[in-house]
Amino acid sequence: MPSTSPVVLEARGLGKRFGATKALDRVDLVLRPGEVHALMGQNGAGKSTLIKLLTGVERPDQGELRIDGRPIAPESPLQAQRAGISTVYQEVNLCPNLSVAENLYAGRYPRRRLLGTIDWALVRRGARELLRQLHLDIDVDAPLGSFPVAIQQMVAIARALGVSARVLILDEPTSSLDESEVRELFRILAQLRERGMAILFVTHFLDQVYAVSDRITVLRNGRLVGEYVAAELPQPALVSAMVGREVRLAEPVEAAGPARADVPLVLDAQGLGLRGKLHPTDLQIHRGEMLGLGGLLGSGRTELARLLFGLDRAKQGRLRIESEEVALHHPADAVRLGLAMCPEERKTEGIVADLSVRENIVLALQARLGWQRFLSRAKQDELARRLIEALDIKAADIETPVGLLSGGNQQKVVLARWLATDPKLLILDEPTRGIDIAAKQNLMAEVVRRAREGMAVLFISAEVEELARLCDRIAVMRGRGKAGELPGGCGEPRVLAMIAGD
Amino acid sequence: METTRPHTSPPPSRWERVRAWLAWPLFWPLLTLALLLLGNGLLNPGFLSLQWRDGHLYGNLVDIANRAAPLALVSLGMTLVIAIRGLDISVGAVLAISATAAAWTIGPQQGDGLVPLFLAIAAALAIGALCGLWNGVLVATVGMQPIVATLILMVAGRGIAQLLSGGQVLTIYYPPYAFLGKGFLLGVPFSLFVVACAFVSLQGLLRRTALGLFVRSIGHNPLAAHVAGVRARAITIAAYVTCALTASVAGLLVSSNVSSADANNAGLLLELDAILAVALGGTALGGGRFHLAGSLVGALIIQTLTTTIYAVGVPPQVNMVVKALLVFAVMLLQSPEFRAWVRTLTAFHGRERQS
Amino acid sequence: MNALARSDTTPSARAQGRWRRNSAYAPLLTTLALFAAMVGAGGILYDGFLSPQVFLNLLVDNAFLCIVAVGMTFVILSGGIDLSVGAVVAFSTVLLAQLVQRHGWHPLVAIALVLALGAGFGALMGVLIRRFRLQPFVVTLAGMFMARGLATLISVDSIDIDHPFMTSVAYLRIPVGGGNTLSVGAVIALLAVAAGALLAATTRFGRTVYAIGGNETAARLMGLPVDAAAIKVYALSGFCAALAGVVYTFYMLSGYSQHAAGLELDAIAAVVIGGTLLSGGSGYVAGTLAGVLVLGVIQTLISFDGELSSWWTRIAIGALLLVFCLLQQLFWRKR
Amino acid sequence: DRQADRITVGFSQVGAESEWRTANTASVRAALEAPGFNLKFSDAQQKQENQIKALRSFIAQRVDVIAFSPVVESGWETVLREAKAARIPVVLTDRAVKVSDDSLYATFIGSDFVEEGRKAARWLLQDSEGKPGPMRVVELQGTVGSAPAIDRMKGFHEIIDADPRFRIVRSQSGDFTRAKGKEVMEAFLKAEDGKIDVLFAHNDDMAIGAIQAIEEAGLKPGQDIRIVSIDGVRGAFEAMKAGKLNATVECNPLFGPRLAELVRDVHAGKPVPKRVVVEEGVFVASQAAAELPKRKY
Ligand SMILES: Nc1ncnc2c1ncn2[C@@H]1O[C@H](COP(=O)(O)OP(=O)(O)OP(=O)(O)O)[C@@H](O)[C@H]1O
Ligand SMILES: Nc1ncnc2c1ncn2[C@@H]1O[C@H](COP(=O)(O)OP(=O)(O)OP(=O)(O)O)[C@@H](O)[C@H]1O
Ligand SMILES: [Mg+2]
Ligand SMILES: [Mg+2]
Repeated sequence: MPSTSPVVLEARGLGKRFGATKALDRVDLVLRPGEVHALMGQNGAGKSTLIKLLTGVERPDQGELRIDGRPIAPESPLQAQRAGISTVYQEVNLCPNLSVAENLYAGRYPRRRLLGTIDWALVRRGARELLRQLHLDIDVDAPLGSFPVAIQQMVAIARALGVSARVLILDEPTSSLDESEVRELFRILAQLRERGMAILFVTHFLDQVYAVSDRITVLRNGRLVGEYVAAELPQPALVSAMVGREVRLAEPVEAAGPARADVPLVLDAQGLGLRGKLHPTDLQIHRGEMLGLGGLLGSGRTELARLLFGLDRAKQGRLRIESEEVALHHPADAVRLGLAMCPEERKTEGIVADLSVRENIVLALQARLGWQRFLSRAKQDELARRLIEALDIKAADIETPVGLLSGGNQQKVVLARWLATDPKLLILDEPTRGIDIAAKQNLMAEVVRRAREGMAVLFISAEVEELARLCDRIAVMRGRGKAGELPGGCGEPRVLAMIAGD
Repeated sequence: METTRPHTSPPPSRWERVRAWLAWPLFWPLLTLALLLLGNGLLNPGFLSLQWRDGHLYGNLVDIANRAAPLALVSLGMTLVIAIRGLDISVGAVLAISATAAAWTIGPQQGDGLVPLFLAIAAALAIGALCGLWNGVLVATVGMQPIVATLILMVAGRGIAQLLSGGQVLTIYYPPYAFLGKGFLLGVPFSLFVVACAFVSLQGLLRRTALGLFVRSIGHNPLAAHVAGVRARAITIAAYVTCALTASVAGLLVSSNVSSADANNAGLLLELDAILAVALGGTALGGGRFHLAGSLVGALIIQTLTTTIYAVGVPPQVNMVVKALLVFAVMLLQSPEFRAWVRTLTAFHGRERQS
Repeated sequence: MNALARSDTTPSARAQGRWRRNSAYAPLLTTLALFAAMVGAGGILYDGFLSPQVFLNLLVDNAFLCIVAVGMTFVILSGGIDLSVGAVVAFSTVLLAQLVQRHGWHPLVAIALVLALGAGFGALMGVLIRRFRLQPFVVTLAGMFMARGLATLISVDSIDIDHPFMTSVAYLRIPVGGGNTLSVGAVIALLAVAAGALLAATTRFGRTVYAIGGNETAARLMGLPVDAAAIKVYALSGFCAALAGVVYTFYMLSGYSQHAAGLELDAIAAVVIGGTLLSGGSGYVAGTLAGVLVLGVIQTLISFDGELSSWWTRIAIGALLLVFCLLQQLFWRKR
Repeated sequence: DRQADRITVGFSQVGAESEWRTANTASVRAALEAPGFNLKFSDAQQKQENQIKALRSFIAQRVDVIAFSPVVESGWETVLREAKAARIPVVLTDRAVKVSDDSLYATFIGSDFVEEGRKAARWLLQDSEGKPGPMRVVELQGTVGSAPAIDRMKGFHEIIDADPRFRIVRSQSGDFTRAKGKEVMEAFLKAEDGKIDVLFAHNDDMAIGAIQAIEEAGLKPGQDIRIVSIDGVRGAFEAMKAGKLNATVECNPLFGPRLAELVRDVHAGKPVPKRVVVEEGVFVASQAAAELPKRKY
């Protein structure tokens, strides 16, 4: 790809091997000032690994890095930062115990001239300023961990923007964000591009790629497929470059159709609520039904899901599972009744990073069976293998610790864990976060297939299009209570209108 | 707990086989123990000899194993507690309480009947279980930090034991009781059977049931385990109860061995030794990854250190320094980073010599 | 329209269960309130308990504990632990006494050496912990054996100090009004708390310590000097222990290898009671002072009682700790 | 009123680390809880800091007399000066303290640890009269650095080192406990291959533990290995009665009544001797049977 513009960051022949996995195999990457460069590839293609090599988190086995033509070998993120590379890593990697303001300024605090101590007033002011750029108005003194992932992600982005860098790297910055925030982010990226910054950007949303990027580098199985000019690469060609074969994205799975009234209820919540978190809410889900739950950030979707699963204890209302009145004190109670929940915070509430893929997959089923009824190793292996295949999880083998999997594949493992329990009701809180397009289709197809077999699904998603397409019925949350319900297939605009509250 | 034995995959090249051994979690602790014993044998030729005397084995090795038994037991329990991200510093006090309770139950009697023996064992175990329950509830239900929760029993426990004993060293004159701590079965100290029994049953519980998986999931990520429906609270309490039970069995062994219960001194500083044993055995003190067998080896290493110091004739004022140096050496030997560092050092020197 | 700008949420209302307690100053305030309650109870129960000097004696008698606990706070905030502090205190007293009494050094020179050795010893343990990825518990436990062992090697029996400089500092009483006084050690302890609080709250090092305790990987990815800070933490703790040793020497006017036995546990307890999480990343140095005072007041209540037998003394200490921790837990939960 | 006539005594005990100590506490408490006294008792859990805190609280409570058994000899200067400034007389029990100014305490009642070591050695010399050397002696020391351990060792060596027949082949700390005493003795027996003639233990508990180790090694304590220890607790008399222990040097903890007298005198301002020695003897195996029923601790 001939190009005359100067090069800021250049990687040549980068390779990285983790044990038996060749995560990256002689990959080249060129970033130019004033360009947004998208890095694309399926889950486990090596995108995050490449970024870790660029920023000194990991050392490459082979290849070289240059900034402005000078070779560099960053040994730590600190060195990379000094060399002018500012990064948002895939997992929200900030300190939950520190305040938002501190997270924004850690490592580059403004000091008071007199004593050399940190000037907290300036930190706070600067933090508010930075967040205002992203139209985020939150208490900057509250610990970061008290905010949902979406906000943490925004803070991470704000931190990266706050560094006056020459290269900005964003690894799946938009996975937890909803449309308006994405738009906000892109507006800022455009400004930075104008100022001549080089931006590397990873996402699994194709429309986002075309919305901002100038160039696209595609990786597949750790190898470089090619570098393209975005405008010259049609979407189907991009997808086949990523997947490695012709794929048609034309036929996404569709809703199973509205539930008939004679189908029994799996779950029936009457006035379920918890003061300060959720107003009393009614919700019914039928057998085999896919119920979507829409709403803005902070509208209370996660809160509702947590109450239904016994993660928080409801203070008001009644809950019936299969017409039996129940009181859930503990997720174990819910699991025993055949409920399952894929939580929104994968890293803290989902995976157990140090346990193997197999153990993560059998964990919930085993918890449901109790400690005496131990699944034999053969059964565990069989179960894990089956789900790994069904969900197309990319792992070296079933004994690999889940923490070593790529982000998307970790997400799939959490889903596999709950599918393994064969639940009556599966609650999915943003299940497709960080999953590539092909895998997403695959995954939702599996969920829909299970729904057709009788499993009820409560599906929370920030993607309204997905909700409108896949669900039999959509409930919309607003202001920590239910705003209303819409039938499936009513179309995206109506859902959006109800979410917005007009 | 995954003591993944070195398995030989289809084409087992020699180097691969060595690598598999090196990756075996018990390899370094065992090597350390072997080196210590070997060093002792060189310094003191009689050290490793075993004799058959009065119908049982006799020698330093037997002493080490027998002396290590209480520590080994407690380390097993401590391993569990540490595996679920806890810590129990009350084990020494629990040991003292149980020992005193047993001695108190027996009282001044001297007969030969077995009833007092069983009563004493029952009393010790019951009070041990109670202590464990107390700790477990404070940690899991009340939500105190483990070190403070168990500090309470650590401080008050010896007081309770002394209350039972009236501040006396309770001497036990009843012969059957002595069998627990100094009897021999098949020529081997009975206490070793007790340890083996505890190890096998715990290992069985953790390997043959789902408890091992639950324990590790709680240790690595308690929140995720909770969401997955693991009953973390019950398991946490059970771990503390188990730990206290091992301490009370250790209390039986210790008091039986010297035929007396010393409320003030029995099990003093045991908590530190137990945690050290657990750490030397390769268990991560942050929770999750644990090795029961490693903890046994760790206890043996510590006892070997102590016995070495006595056998070599180190003056008492130097004891501590020698122990410290040995512990440092043992830890460094087990650290992969240290070994890598030594390798780079030697490689560097090798290169220098060549040029 | 922006979703977040208009979202109608109350901050940090999400229940994270017990696993993540994002409290700010609540633990500190509860601790102080409970401390006041305990003092009040003592005043009702025992004559002479409420005299200001009794309160000041809490500082005078626990000065060394307070200093050690300040260092320990940093270690625990960074997610580590330091078991060697009690032994380092003992070692410092012995070395200082030996140098001054038996080798005729000037106390100030000896003190400087002792402080440097303490910091160096801590730094060495820090290097072992970080460089070779050893567990802090084990390294500092071995460090504890080492420091006590060295102390015993220097002198088995206790060494009395009668150097005029040492005795005059030891007897010096700083009047604080109303005929009440503080010792030099107590003043040093207060200064240490103030310095520690400033260090933790307003310096890059202090904030890095919090970040490491919160999430070490994240701290590293943010480009913070994680290893250097962690080593400094142990050096600081060693320094504090040596300083406490110096204060202890003034307090006792003697050096003895068995001094400050079990002090590490008291320090850890003080830190934790003061509201710092043992898992790291959350807590305040000021809380540690409160923790020290609480432990001191328990001890004082017991000595004022004068009715308890030896074993009831232990049980009573345990019970008071329990009551205190239960109440603390109750208030934290309530919030 | 009567309360005013009573002498308030603050007594700070070291702890409850041994039977000896418990007996001592019981004796003191019994004597000072008698009419005419008002006792404030405080247990220091073997920590000097705690003891100093206790003394300070006694001063704050304005007791009439302070009595205490110091954990260690040194480190008392400051707090004793405070007591003196508050005009509270101090009586030391059990152990002496090193202070620059003798007037900081009124009197000291208790044993002489060095003398106890000497007594043990003298008994050994006496018992070995006519026996040819060399005799191999092992020593079980108390807790490293503790005053009794240091002094008893000093006294014992003072006498023994002068006699060329005796050779101390091993000396190790047994922490004053039975369990450690047994463990260390086990190691001694193996390291010396049983060739040990005499055991000197710094207290009875270690000797009792060691006796078990000797028996388990197939030897006869009291005959194959002669044993002398210090304290004279009940267990030692039982062992002597069974012929397993040869002698014990008494260290008498029952000085409560004598202490009460001293306290009364000190409070009344009467002159008292600076040093009051407690009556102590050496008991040998042949006396044990007769002596055992009389032992109070
Ligand atoms: N530390 C590690 N040890 C072992 N394998 C690793 C490690 N880090 C990454 N891998 C493996 O390298 C491969 C590439 O992972 P990477 O995280 O770069 O994928 P990715 O393209 O970012 O995927 P995703 O879109 O899911 O985030 C994966 O197969 C992963 O399992
Ligand atoms: N702007 C905000 N300021 C402060 N806290 C917020 C904000 N938005 C959300 N939160 C926190 O998040 C919680 C709401 O959770 P969340 O945002 O996950 O709701 P939701 O409806 O499930 O949305 P989503 O699933 O899209 O994240 C609230 O309890 C609140 O603590
Ligand atoms: Mg990735
Ligand atoms: Mg949510």
